[in-house]
Amino acid sequence: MNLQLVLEQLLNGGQLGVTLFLMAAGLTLIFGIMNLVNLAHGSFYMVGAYLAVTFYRWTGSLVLGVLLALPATLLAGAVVEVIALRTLYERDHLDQVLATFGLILFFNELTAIIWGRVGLFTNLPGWLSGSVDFGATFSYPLYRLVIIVVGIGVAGALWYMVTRTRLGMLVRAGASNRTMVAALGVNIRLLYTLVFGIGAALAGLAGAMAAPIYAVQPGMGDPVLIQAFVVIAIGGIGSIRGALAGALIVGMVDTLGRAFLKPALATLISAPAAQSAGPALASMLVYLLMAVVLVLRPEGLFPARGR
Amino acid sequence: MRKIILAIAAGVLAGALSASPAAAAEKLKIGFITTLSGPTGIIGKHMKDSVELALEQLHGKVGGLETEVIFGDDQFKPDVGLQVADKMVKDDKVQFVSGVIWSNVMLAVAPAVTEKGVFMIGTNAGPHELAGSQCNRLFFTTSWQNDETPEAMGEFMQKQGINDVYLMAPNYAAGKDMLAGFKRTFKGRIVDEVYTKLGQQDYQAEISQLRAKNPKAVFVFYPGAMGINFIRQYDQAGLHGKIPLYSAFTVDDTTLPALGDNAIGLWSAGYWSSELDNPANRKYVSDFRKKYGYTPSFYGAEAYDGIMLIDSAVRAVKGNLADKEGMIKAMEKADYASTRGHYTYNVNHFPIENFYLLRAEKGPHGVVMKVERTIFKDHKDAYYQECKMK
Amino acid sequence: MAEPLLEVRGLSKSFGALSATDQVELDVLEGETHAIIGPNGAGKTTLIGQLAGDLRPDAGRIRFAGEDITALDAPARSRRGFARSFQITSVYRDFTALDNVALAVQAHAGHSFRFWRAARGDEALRAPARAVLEEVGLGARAEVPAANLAHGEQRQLEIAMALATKPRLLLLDEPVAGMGAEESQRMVRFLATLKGRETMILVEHDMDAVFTLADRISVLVYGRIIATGTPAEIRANAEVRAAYLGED
Amino acid sequence: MRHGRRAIVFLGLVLLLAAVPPAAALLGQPFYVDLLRRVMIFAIAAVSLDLILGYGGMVSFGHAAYLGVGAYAVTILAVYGVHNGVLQWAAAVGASMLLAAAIGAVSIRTSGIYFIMITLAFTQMLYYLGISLDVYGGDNGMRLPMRSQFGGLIDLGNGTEFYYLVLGLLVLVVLFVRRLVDSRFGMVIRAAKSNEPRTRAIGFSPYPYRLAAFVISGGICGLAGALLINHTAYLTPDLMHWTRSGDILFMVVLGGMASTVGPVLGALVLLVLENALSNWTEHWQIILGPFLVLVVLFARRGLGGLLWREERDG
Repeated sequence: MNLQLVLEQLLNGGQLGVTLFLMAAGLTLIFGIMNLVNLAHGSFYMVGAYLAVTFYRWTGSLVLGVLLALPATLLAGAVVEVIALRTLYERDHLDQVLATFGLILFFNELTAIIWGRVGLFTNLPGWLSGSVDFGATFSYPLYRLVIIVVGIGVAGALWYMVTRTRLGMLVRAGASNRTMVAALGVNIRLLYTLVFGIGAALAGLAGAMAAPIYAVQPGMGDPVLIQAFVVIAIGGIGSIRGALAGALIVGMVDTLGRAFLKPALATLISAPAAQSAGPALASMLVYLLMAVVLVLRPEGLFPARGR
Repeated sequence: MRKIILAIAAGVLAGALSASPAAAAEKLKIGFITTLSGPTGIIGKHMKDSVELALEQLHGKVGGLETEVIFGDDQFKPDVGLQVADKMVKDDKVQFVSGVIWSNVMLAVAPAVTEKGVFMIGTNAGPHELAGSQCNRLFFTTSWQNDETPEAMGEFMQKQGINDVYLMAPNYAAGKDMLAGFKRTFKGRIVDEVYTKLGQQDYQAEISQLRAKNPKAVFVFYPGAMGINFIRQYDQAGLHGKIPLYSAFTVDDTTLPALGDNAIGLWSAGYWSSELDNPANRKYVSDFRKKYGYTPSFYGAEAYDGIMLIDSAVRAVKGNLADKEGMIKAMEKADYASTRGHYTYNVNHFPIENFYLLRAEKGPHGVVMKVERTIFKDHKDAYYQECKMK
Repeated sequence: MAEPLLEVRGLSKSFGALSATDQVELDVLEGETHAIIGPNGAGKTTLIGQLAGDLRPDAGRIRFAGEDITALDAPARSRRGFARSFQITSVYRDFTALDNVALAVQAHAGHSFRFWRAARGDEALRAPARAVLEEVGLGARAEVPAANLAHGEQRQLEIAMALATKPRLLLLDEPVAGMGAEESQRMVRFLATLKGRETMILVEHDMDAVFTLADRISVLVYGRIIATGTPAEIRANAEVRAAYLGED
Repeated sequence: MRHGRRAIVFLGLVLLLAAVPPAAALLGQPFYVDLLRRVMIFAIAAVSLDLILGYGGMVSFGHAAYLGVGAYAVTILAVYGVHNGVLQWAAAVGASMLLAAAIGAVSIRTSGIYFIMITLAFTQMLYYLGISLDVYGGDNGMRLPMRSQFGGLIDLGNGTEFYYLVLGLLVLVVLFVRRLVDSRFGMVIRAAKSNEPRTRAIGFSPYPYRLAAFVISGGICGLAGALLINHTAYLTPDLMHWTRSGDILFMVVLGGMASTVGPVLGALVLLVLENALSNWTEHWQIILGPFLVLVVLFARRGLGGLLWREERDG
């Protein structure tokens, strides 16, 4: 095992981490403020990806495609919030889980009807498609570096928004005391719709950036959703800081597990046994991690305060 | 609102339970099972379109009989496939069940159909159990046994004297079968054998490992969307053109539209190509393109052949559907115009057929799989001796 | 002087920088009615939480009937004779009044890993429950779902549930809170009938109720007990007057 | 007679289900025997979930795990030549209870959304374990070598006999769960759901009771798993897919929580609806999805709430 490979895998883990963070941030904001468990969050990832591809094809520019997909996903999120989810805030988690489970089925089928079941594929524009060389033997895909940079940028912007702006103040206040925010004369419904839209747009951004490297297909949001839930459960539901920490932990554990678990096991047990146990264990690893975290800290690593 | 929901639910329930199509007299009924919903639904679409094309060419009469084809969606789940097959056999009283993409679905469906005395005409999945220990007189397939395609690829790479090959496949039984088939004919050095999560989207971590090992060639089995993701990421990592990529069931006409130019120059193996030159295939491919506006895949060709095989059997017994022995005898002759050209059936009702080396190239109809050369002539699968039929 | 039934020493609990209870010292004697009063934010809720076993103290210890119970949780304390009412009425709203009390009886009638016999037909639970309901004056309301009882009746039901566990110490958290004048007088009269028979800790805002019922009063200000004494002593205490005058 | 109408609905339902095989034979539609047998098997799973969900307030988003373990237990024994049904089914129930004890011991310490997530996580782990168990088919799954044998007493290969066995077990399970929730034990878990601080204050530690309920529920669901594998005769890790847990959850809510009979109704409506819709259009999920949302939004007490609404407590 060489250092260069470890470094490359750490970058891979970081890239998965920021993607998961974009998903988890919206999920955890929506939970923290509106107390809503939104299984349909993965659908916005999917919608963002589809819209980015569609706009990319219209405009011929990937950047423009992604930038147009953001407000469009925000709008889609706002519409879903107003039509279906608004009435769910006061319901228990069970109702929310079921209703949003229904929405997943709806969105998956809707995209299948609009765009067909075949995956949509796009190519990266030339200037993004190469890889960056670090020294003679180490190179890394440029686009993945871009994803990491954008992800870090968005995390920073989100931090600034939550801690430094009026909207962020309302968001933080809303998370700990809803009636107080209402008492401030803020239009709470509008605030909720806005926060939901932003959460959806973050998921949409993750999907839009994933669009050129993965297959854009109905149901593509489901595995990401489950992982994002693992992230926020580990980080502490309702906490942005927890979402960031959880996303990086899950990104690293999953990537490094897939890369190094089998060779590591092979030094302990026989190679054929490692051959079969390695991949199985690697796919179970993040769930195992979550179970252990919740046993030791039932509210996650960074529990949100004030609730 | 409550009342409306209740009324709708009650209505649907009543409708579902009372819908009972009257049993038909001498009418041919074929149940066709494939995957129509979910991400892999595209393969089902290729098959369904091909079946409908075949029916159109036969003017709605398979074997000269009034024909009804009932399509069933297995949702890529064996238990759902079994349920659908049960319904076709017991409720719709079909004489033939056909289709089935996935080996796991096939292993559930085929025995349940044949034990009821109904024909099972597989048109894709060829798990080794059905070729060997669990072979059945009422089971025929128009495709192949799973291992044969990777065997062909392994044979070719062996002959080329390629060494230091890196193997990858999803971590499930078909993935392991494929690599096992490959290793049956390929005897060179294997650098590593890596299994990834089924349905995985991101292969960057595995590609990093692969690059670090610096193999001379890569062989993968990634069907459907997995393959599209893998190949594009392979390309983005800058490995396309540096380390040659060989595959089985990964680059085909269902994934080529998505892969586009990324696929050009990739090697694959298969029993069929839209470029295969024989009269039946020319007719099938051109009619298909005319009707649906896209290039058919081997999934479609198999399904089309399935209907044509049934047609030949029913014709041979002059529409007497009770004459099952007669139909078995007829099908064993494979006396119809197959899109792959003429072939024969082995004792286990799996085809003895050619396998070709295919290469993705750009042509007038977009990127298609060109036939480079024949790897196996009249190839038999590795399991037929285990088949103790009768 | 005999050993007190409840002995609290150096009990402290803080939330972040805020010290909710600070070195609380409290003795409750067998049979007495001991009131705890204090202005809002004095830490009464935190103190009750620590006494009942819902909150773990940062420091200090609690002895009950000669046993150190600091580490015990609420159910364990209940089994040793603690019973409580909540500041905000807490009953099983979907169950009838009788079901509510029968559950309290059941909790002290051995383990409940009994899977077969219908609990609602079990006279061993129902009879004592009915007796307690009669005692608190809810006999006629036994089959009414708790959610349909008037607010005052629900508070009575809570006390009935507490009594049904045959407690050695009753923790009453603002039993007349939110009641009209008439209801509240009825409740005070009822509590007076328990006086002497039950040992009670009464946390209350209503000074009339406190001075009517209490044998002794402790005053909690900023998390500390600043005075303990008979009602007369407390009335006369300058420090207490200052604390409350600041409030008024 | 508090539960009068519910009892009548249940009796009607049982009579209706009992009449299905002769009616299907008469109409020449034997498929409905299969469909309704599947419905009843899922109804058993849904009733078992109702015990902890409806009565115990534990939102398990991983109930499919026990369905899977029950099925795996039967199949694994069959692979090694043990076909005795009593033994197989006992193993299915036992293994499910053991697993439920392990999962429950950890999960019940958490609450709310964390409970939902941790039960989901455990089931995901089992799902991936199932996929990597090559010996038992891995992701491909495998055929059950032979249906459970009951020494000539009942032949599960005979659709009708198997059907009535499942019906009998369903009735037993419903009666058992009813009995259970009205017992002292049942009162404790219901009390803990209704008002946990109050329950602790009167002296109950809810944890062991909840755990016991969780284990019993897992055991019943394991039985459903044993039945399901005999029904499909095909083992697949898909039995433990998270959407399957969602389906069972929805059956309970659709039929009406904490009503024992409701989940039976929920299983019937959901599975029959699914069957009818998928026969009608390949895009059936676009109808089923909004249907789920509407039920949650507007029929909170489920179908049961509509049928015996006036009898709710309070």
